[in-house]
Amino acid sequence: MEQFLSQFIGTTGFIAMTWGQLLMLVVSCVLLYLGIARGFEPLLLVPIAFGMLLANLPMSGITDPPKDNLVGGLIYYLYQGVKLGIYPPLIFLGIGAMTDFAPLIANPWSLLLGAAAQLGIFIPFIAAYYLGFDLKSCGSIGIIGGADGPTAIFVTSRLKPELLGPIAIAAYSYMALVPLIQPPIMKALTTKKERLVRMAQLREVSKAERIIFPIFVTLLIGLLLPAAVPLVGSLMLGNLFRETGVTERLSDTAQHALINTLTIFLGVSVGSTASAERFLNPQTLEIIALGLFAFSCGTAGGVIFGKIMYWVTGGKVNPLIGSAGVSAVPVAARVSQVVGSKEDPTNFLLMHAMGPNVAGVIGSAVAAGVLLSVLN
Amino acid sequence: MEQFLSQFIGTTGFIAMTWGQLLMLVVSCVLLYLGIARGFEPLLLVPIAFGMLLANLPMSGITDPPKDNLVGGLIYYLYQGVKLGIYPPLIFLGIGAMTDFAPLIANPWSLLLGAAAQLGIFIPFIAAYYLGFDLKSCGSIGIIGGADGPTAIFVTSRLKPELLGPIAIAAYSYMALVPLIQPPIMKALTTKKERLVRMAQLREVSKAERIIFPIFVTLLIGLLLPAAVPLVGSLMLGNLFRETGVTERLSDTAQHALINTLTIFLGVSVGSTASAERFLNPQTLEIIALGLFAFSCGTAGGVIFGKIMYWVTGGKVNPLIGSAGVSAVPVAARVSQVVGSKEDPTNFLLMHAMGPNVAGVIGSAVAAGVLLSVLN
Amino acid sequence: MEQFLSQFIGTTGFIAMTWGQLLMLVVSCVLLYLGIARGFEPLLLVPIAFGMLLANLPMSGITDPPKDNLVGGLIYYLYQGVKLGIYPPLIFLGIGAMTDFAPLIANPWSLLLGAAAQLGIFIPFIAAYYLGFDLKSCGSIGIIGGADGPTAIFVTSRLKPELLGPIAIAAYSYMALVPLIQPPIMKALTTKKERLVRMAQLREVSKAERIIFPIFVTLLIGLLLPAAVPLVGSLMLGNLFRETGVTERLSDTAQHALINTLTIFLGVSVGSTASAERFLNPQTLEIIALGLFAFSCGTAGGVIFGKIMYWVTGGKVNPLIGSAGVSAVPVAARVSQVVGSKEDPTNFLLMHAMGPNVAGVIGSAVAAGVLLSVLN
Amino acid sequence: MTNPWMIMVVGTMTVFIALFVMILFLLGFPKLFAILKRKEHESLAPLPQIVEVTKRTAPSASQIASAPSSSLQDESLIAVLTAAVAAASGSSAGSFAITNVQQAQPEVGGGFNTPVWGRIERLSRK
Amino acid sequence: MTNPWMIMVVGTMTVFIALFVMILFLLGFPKLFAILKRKEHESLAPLPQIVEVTKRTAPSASQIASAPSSSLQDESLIAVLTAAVAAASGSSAGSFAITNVQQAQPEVGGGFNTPVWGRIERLSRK
Amino acid sequence: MTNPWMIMVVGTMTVFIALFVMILFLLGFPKLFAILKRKEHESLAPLPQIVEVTKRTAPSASQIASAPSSSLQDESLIAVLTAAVAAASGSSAGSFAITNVQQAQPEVGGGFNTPVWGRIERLSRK
Ligand code: NA
Ligand code: NA
Ligand code: NA
Repeated sequence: MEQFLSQFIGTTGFIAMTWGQLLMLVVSCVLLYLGIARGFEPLLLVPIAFGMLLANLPMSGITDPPKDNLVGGLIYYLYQGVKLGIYPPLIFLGIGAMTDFAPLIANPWSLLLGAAAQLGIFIPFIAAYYLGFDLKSCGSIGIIGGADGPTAIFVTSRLKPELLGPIAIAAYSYMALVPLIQPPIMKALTTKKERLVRMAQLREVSKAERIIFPIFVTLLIGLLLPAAVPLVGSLMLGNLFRETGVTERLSDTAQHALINTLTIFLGVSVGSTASAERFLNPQTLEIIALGLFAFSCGTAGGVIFGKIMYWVTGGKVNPLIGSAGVSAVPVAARVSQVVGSKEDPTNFLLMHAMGPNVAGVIGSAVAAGVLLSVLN
Repeated sequence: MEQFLSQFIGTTGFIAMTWGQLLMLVVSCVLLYLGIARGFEPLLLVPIAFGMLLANLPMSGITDPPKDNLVGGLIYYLYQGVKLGIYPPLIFLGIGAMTDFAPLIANPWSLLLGAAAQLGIFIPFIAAYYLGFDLKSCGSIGIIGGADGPTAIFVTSRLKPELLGPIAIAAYSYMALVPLIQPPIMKALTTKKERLVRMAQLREVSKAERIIFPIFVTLLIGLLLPAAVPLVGSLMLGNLFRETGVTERLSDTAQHALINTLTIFLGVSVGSTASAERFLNPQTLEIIALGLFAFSCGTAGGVIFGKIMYWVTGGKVNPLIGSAGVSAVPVAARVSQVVGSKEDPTNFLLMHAMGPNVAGVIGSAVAAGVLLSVLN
Repeated sequence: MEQFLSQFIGTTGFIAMTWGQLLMLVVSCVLLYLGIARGFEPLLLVPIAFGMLLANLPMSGITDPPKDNLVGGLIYYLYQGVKLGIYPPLIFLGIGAMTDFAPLIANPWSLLLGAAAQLGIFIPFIAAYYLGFDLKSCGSIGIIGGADGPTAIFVTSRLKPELLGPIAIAAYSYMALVPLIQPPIMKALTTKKERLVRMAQLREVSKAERIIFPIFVTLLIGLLLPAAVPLVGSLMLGNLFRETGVTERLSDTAQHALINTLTIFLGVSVGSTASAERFLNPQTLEIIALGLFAFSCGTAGGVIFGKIMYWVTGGKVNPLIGSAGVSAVPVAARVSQVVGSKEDPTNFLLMHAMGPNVAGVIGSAVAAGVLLSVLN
Repeated sequence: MTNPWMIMVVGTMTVFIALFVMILFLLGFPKLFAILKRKEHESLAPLPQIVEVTKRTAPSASQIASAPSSSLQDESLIAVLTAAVAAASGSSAGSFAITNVQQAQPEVGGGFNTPVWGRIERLSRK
Repeated sequence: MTNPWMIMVVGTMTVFIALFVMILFLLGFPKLFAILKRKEHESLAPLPQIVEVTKRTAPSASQIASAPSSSLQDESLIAVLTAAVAAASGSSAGSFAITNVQQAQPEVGGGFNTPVWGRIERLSRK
Repeated sequence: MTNPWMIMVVGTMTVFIALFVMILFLLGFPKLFAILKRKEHESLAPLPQIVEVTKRTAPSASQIASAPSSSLQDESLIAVLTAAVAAASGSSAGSFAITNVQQAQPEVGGGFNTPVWGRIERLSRK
């Protein structure tokens, strides 16, 4: 009986657990807390944190690959959709079906703000290089600054899958923290006069323009930067479903059943890559720090370019909308609104900030294409 | 810098693009126009055309198979569901859940019209043979006359996957063109007296009959023609979900989330097979011409058999409902109604035409089974 | 022509059909009748029976694996999700999103009833051993007593896939028959006085408790019994989506589109394993008998433990709620209510029975973990 | 088969034969269901009483909706499975299956009060 | 490319170039669509009559909603596919495609009464 | 383990042990949450003011709903991640992690005005 008891305890996970795994279980519980109680991007952070929790329960075999004639674990199979680059573009399909590009079509110049905010990708890329990361890791770290979950996961899964855990967690956490990260930078870089600028009302956008836009963007980006096609093409196909008026069925499924299912699968799989041995090393610390640096650079890039547009247009552009160029749709646009309304509660910047905001999604996808084509 | 610029331009798709690809991009834009602005089967034609567009953007790699330790492109993976014959039967599951077979149960003789319209498969089969196509291509071309997207794609993916692009495009385009193709043939083959026939009201169909019908059809067709089981079985399982009254959940998902998701995947994958090198050759021209011929033969077959039934029944059957036997549900049935109501605006043929219309789906699936078992 | 006709008939399934297949077709029609007309767990039994029907149509090839350069049949591919253990946990995700654990949190002691009812797994396990089954088969047979479809299928697919057909059919059929199987046992084992016990109202459960519960259960079971992680973890992740209040989108998809789609795939695949050669042998008979024995043991175990709790608490627990510990949610809980209300129509046991009822799901998953870790 | 005309003839004939057989069955549907309907009416007769029992538990009546409304044929599942398997595995085939199903019916009796598993177990012990 | 500064410059430039080209096109959108709108108005002129025909079949009008409302350009699909393929497979490329589409339009005429396939077949017989 | 009785005993015991441990924890739930609730009330005190600020931007208030309502603990994520990683990679394990989290809290202060990344970067530069 004694022998049996010791044998029984041996089959439990308690004995096999390492300190690292215990620590990771604590981290995943904290992430769950932040996702649920504090509302940090819960749709992604809850599955990611739960995947992390499952992957760090010792001996469950839930992430094991198939071996001999034993089948693999559940998350091993779910993870294939990340590894093969299937989930992120299909999630982009749903995001496209949920995105309204009209503010961008109405004010094309806001694309420049979406471009400028991509400094949040390339400056940390350089920084990571001088901290000793190899180029592929640098690309994966830089893409955090794109402030776009699926893009970050897509690029990392192709360049440096080992880093998926920390990069996804950093990306989604900082997206949730955008209301904390951006305001001080925005205030530091702008004058009160600039923050008080009121912008002209946007023109109306016709249905035909909304339909042509995704086709045209796919053609343009597809020809300029072939490596961006999976992301941009999917985003635009989803948007086309949304705008045609005759494919509502497809748009509806893309933005509900399909994106929700894949979000669960993606979140759990990505979270599961954050096993103790992979996650708990000094690199992760650096990645988390660089991720925050990336968001700050992106914000600064957008705001500074916003100031340039302020000067060029003779004060018609409020530089606060520049920070929305980091994407993190729609949180970053709301931050522009909040910061602007602190100076003047009757100034509504939200719609003007949506232009750079969605431009940032396209900008990051283009930057992702550059990184993939150059580093792969 | 000069060197860099030339290098940069070299990585864009502009240089790599062939005239064929440019042409295909134009074709895909035209198809998008027809799908969106003209409402040509947009649920399929929009994804197909977009898949075509994506596949013809040079160097995007979105249709590339995996190579060495590089993963494949998105559409390569989506395409596996076509290649393995998974999407079409599952789409049929959804179609079955959306189809009401009551008009057929109420008037079983309309099955003969659904059978006669399959001449639209077998006559073009012969025609293709004498134009020099090999037998498998003939089968794939003939199946266009089935006027049933999933059936055509299923058969072609098993007999001649190289032809998927033109055959799917032809099938869906002509299905959208049915209101143009059929009326002149219908009028040419019928007399005014025939077109004025009013048909007796259909009897009511009990719930039990609706439930037994799909089980019975599966058994019968399954035993007569085993190769038709994937298509007929799936169609009937979907219909069973619809009719039991206790599996609404399954019926609902089959006709929404499931069919919409797979329609997107199927459309994009099938469209992607229409690459310039495959699509732009004289065969495609012949296939498109033969497809139109097929639809015309099917219409004529149905109408002529309708005339036979008119004679046999002493004028109780309006031959105009015969053309609905080509399937193309429910457009072909509407055409019968429209043509009939031109002679007599108070004559309602729609419900009577729905019988041959859904019979045509079964008929094509049976014909598909014959072609698969004989040619594979 | 004569030769042709004989050749034609040779390609039909009529000739190839064995008596076994004919018998299986009859059985599948009976199962369809029971599922549809009698409402026996129709959501599972209809797909299972239809899968059985399709698999027993001779020569359809719908369950054939790929061979040379021929692709496999539809159900072969759908079956991979069973074989690789993917469907059952994901179905549990949906079940978790549909389950309210509050009655269990309010009355934790009901977990003991859920534990006691697992005798329905281990006693038939022994019985099967002495009937000559090998240990893996014994485990698969015992798990029928868990009264939990996905658990039974998950365990059997890993221990003894050959038995999937009879075990799934037995599990789902007896779950539907619970209102017939349990009452006589419940009455035989309890006195009238016991059946008349009224239980104190349950306390309210706060939102925080509902959120912590799934996380805590995953950690506890995950550490105690790693092999139960795929089932328990998925169940609890689904429940977490339900309770957070910020992941409604994910909960909604998990309990509709996702679970419905996978239920169709699972049902058809599992049904297809019931081919004549596999299903029609004396073992199946024994399995069906043992399955009924298992349900009876589980019921008895729960009721007897309920009696113990009745004695220990001095008559505060109505032993009738013990039978709900077999799971078979929510049918078994309803049976407790019905049997109780026969003695006293004003006694409402339903909510009290829901505690052991959902505890039974956790208990079976734990038992499944034991069997998998010990026998695999 | 490599002659296209042959394929055409076979194909067209198969379609017509298959759909014609379907017609024959469908023409029989109305009569078949008229008979079934009559039978159903008869077998449904004893139901009301049980429904009444369920109704008395008024407050949760809606929740108990899935309880079986008639127990007369509820054993048929087990009976049929048993019979089918017995038929196939035993030496005497076909006819035994059907006989047994018929045999099982009269034994049923009270439904709720006659445990089904008693009989099944007896069969398996054999 | 292994120089990180080079990558940064290329990357930033590419993003700006791509998005700037997009701006140029988008700035042209309002004018482009103003022209398209005018054209649309013209081409829509003959429609009402056909709509009326459909309306006369009043009771099932809603069900017939998907019937095409204009037949003037409905042949464009076949014309374009034909042209595209012809262009690519024939010796004379590019320009032929576009010419042919233009050529096809006037031939159309009555829409409903002029079978499209006649022309297509003629082309394929060539 | 190949002795079926042994498996039965182990299995039954495991189920009972697992579910019994669960009971013990669940019995502690009401007390645990009573404590948590009190704490929550305290930490929620400063909230109203910030909510008011948000409310003043009236027209788009509903759209800004997802803005964080309290900044007091918003840095906890970074703090915990940092601590966890530092704990594991540094030589001094376990205890350091927890100490550090405690250490981080008082530094927070103004929330919106004290950039979190300052501290993080300092840590990573080390
Ligand atoms: Na971005
Ligand atoms: Na057809
Ligand atoms: Na159970």
